[in-house]
Amino acid sequence: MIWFKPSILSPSYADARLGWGLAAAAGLAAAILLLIVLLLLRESWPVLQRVGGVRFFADQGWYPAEEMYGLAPMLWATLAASFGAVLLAGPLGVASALFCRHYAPFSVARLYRRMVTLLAGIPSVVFGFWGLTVLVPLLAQFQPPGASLLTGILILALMILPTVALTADAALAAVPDAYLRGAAALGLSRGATIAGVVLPAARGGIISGVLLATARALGETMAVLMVAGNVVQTPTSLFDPVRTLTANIALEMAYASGDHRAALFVSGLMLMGLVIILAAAAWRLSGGRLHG
Amino acid sequence: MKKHIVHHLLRISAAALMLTVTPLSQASDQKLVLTGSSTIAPLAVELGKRFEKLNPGVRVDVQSGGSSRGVNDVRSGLADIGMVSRALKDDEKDLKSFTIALDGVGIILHSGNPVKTLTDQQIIDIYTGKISNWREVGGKDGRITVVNKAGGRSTLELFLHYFKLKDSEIKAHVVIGDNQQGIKMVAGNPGAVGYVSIGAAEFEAGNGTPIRLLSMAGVAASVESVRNGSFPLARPLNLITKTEPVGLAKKFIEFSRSKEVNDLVQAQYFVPFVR
Amino acid sequence: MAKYGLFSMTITSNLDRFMTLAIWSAALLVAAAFLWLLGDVLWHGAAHLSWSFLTEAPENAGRSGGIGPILVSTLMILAVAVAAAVPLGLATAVWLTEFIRPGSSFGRLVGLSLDVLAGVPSIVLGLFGNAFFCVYLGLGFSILAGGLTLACMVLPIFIRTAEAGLRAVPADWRNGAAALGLSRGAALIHILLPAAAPALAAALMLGIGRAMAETAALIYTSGYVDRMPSSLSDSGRALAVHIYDLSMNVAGGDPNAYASALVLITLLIIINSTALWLAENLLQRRIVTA
Amino acid sequence: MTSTIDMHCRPATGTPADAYTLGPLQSGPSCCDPEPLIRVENLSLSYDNKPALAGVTLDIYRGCITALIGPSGCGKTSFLSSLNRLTDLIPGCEVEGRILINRQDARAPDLDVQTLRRQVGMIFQKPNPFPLSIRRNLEMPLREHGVRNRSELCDRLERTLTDVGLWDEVKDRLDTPALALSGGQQQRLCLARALALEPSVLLMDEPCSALDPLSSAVVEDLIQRLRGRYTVVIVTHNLAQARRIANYAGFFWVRERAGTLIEFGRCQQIFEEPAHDLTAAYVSGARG
Repeated sequence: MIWFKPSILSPSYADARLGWGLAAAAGLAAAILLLIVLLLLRESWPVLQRVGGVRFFADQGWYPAEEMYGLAPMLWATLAASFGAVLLAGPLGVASALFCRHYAPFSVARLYRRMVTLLAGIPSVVFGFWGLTVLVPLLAQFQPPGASLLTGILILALMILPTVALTADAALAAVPDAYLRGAAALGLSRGATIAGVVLPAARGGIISGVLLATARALGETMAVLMVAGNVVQTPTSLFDPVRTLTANIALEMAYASGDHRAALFVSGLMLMGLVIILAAAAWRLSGGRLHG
Repeated sequence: MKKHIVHHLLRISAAALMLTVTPLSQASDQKLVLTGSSTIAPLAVELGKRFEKLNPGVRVDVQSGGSSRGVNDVRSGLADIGMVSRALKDDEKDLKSFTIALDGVGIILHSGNPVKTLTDQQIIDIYTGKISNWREVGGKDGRITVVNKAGGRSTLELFLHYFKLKDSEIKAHVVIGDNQQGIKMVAGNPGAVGYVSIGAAEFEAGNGTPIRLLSMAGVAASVESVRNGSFPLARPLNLITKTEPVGLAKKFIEFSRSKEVNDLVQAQYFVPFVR
Repeated sequence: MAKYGLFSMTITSNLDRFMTLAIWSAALLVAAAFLWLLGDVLWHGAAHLSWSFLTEAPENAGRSGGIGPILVSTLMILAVAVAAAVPLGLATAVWLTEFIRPGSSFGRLVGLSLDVLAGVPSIVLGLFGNAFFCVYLGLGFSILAGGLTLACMVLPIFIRTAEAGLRAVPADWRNGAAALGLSRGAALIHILLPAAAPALAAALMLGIGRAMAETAALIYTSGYVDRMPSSLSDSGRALAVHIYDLSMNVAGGDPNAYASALVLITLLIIINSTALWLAENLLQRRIVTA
Repeated sequence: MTSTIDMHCRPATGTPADAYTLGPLQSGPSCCDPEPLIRVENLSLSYDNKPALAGVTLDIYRGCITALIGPSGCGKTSFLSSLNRLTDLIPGCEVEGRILINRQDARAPDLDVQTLRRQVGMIFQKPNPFPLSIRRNLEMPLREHGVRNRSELCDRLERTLTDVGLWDEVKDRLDTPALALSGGQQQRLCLARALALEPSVLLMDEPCSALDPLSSAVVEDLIQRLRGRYTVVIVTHNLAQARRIANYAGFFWVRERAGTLIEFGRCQQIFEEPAHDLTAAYVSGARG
């Protein structure tokens, strides 16, 4: 009596084949990153070999034509702009999400969510354009030159705000209703419920959203290029114009050749390093992933 | 060996991809690729369009970048013609260059700024940070915002060359990439000074943008003074080729230097080339 | 006792009042910034918008004429990006959720590299796309190269969102399918993917939104040519690149830059709404999550 | 003859199943084949190296209803899942021991689990109809198992829905979503879905516990009627129900942090003359 016939045609074998196919796809998706890193290394190798890695941190200033390759000021500018933006967009984004989930009337929340989604889709060029024609002149009246770390932070904050708000919104939505009912049954007020129950429960999702937003801020190019002033210097105040690593690549790549070009690829490598550090931090913090 | 197989596979699949998406009709077409200076690119696009109209079956693809890219791409054969918005440097003399238009670089201020002229020395002092208040050059009390161009731009090289400065000596407050960013920056900041393409500045000033061109060494900055050669800070806009141009490239370069495209050159606020 | 209760109630309501105030003002601040930005674009852009603007070719370096070919190029670039990213992304997401054991080291490696890829600055992706697709694979400046570069950018976003959607499908259905002796493939096709469809559509839209707004990755890959593309191997200027060029490089390009920005935003709204509508109506007809 | 029909002690259709139903407590093998269909020998199971089930040995007889009782967390569901290898799906789950179904090793690595699961159906505690129409819920698994013939599909659809008493209730809305049905209807649909594949064994994991008393009674009646045609293994917390429907009963209890089988035997014996003190205490309601 044959009951379970093992057969080449059986669904289990088809499943195994499907599994291999999918694993291959996943491997391919993962290989893209490897390809990018290898390519950056290949392109920046000549200058790394010739002047060494240390000079990119130690050189005073960035004058590739005069063989000075100091990237440190731009690294600091990148970090300052990103973290400033996160500092601003983080609380605002979480507040927007709380507004949608717990404060606004249903119809307003719906509208508000659509608005935030839309904000997420606005191209960085438009943000930059608006910043350049509206925000920079406004600030220039008080604190010339206007184009500065501050404008960069403001524009970046506006750009990453939807990322924070949408991920936080999703995290808040994932908080089981039972928690809310439980808190209500204990007679907790709305504020106390949010502070004591909702936010702690949604913490993981919110943190990963903030980290994702940080990555976007680090990587943003065009908008920052248009509003931050692009002067290579270590920022000492909010009103100093700064140049970020990404803006550096975008400004000069088309005009660069030889060691200058290779040095710009080193900027790219440095950015990759930042992103990898960030991803590793996310991995640690949220025990898994950057995305919800 | 294995690596080679992978390379081949990748290339073959790319080729297959191209075959499936390229209509057969294009096989007979002639294509001209131009890359280089973002200043020339908009003009080259317009030149290309008219050239295509006059020569059915020909396609002119323009890719923007920078002058150095034009030089590199022509050398490597990626482009048939390079666009370079400056005279060729000494180490580029192996290339053939053909001027199609002229452009001047002028100093611009916000139109609310009462300063009428600046001497060359004053400009040098402002750009090197020795003068930091408009009061010192006869203007109102207020900080000077120095707008400089980012490394590699022909305009920057021309500016540095004319004032005999080094990029590292300039103490800039804002660094910009393209012309329009400079104009917007100066228009939005009453204390700013910058240098941009004269044609663009003249156009913007004429359309109500609050900027003003300064005369240099006593010569008014205008398209006219560039045309008659009296303006000191002028540059040629060149098309370059690796070797003496032949065939389609030659035809296009001759077309670009001819009188019949003067209107296109002027529409981009450049000065047409006069033989 | 009563007094104490009253006392504590006052404290709570003060905290509550403060939080309410803070959250409402934050929400209003965000809305105000958004309306300011959108209002600015609308105010400057609406005047130049017309049917002919959408269909005509740009003239005089984009100062006059329309954006017809640029719209077509943009859509073609998006189509390539979607066609490349969706199958690969879906396969990877399915593999990550349904086929590996949690904690498998290969799975973690893939996950980590996707997270890093999601953070790769678009300008770096542009450099990569130029060097790999345009030069190494010989695709040149083309819509294909631009689309594939965008696919790399969209892929991690799509995978992670799709993954979350698939994970949200109740395990009951997986067990039910397995208990009926269904293969994993069958369970995926008939139950899991349809059930996750709204999430997948949302993932796709997120990806398209990012791709459509992209400038830096496209300048060096799909290029600058504003002619109507006749095939995927043509260079084609994307809308965001057009806006950038008009505002930064073309004197007098601002009005059309505004109008183009308005078109881009409108397109995004349309795509967003369509996706929502699809998720809510069409797919719900087959799938009902009671 | 190697057809699965052999598995049933009576033909699937024909005489009403009720004819073979014995009264409560009169459990006897009169309808059942004395030969065990499933032999479990020394089965142990662990999750992430934490034992959940230790050393279970028992026989399940063909055509009979076997009830597994015991408090929560004593491994009854794990035991059930190991019979159709649903445990394969749980990461970190390790199974040891022997499971023979119809003299074949159900744990053989080269076994086609999909065919096994088709032969050994399962009903879950929470009704889990797929988010499809009622019709597709039944047809989709059949199609996947190679039943493509239109008329055969319709035939089985009607037959199994009639079997579970759902036909009259849903025949006019076969294309409406299954999730719109009530809980009891959903559970009966799940039963129909399992029956449509013509399994030999049905595993039921507290099939009535998520239902209201009325629906629960309907499902229980259905299970009664399966006796003879199918070999049923049912996990239940409802002792009265076990007593009403089962021929055999097994009592599970946690010992040294792992669930284990304390006593197995005729239903009547377990409930009326338990050999073990723990069993006696549990069935009398004193413990558990």
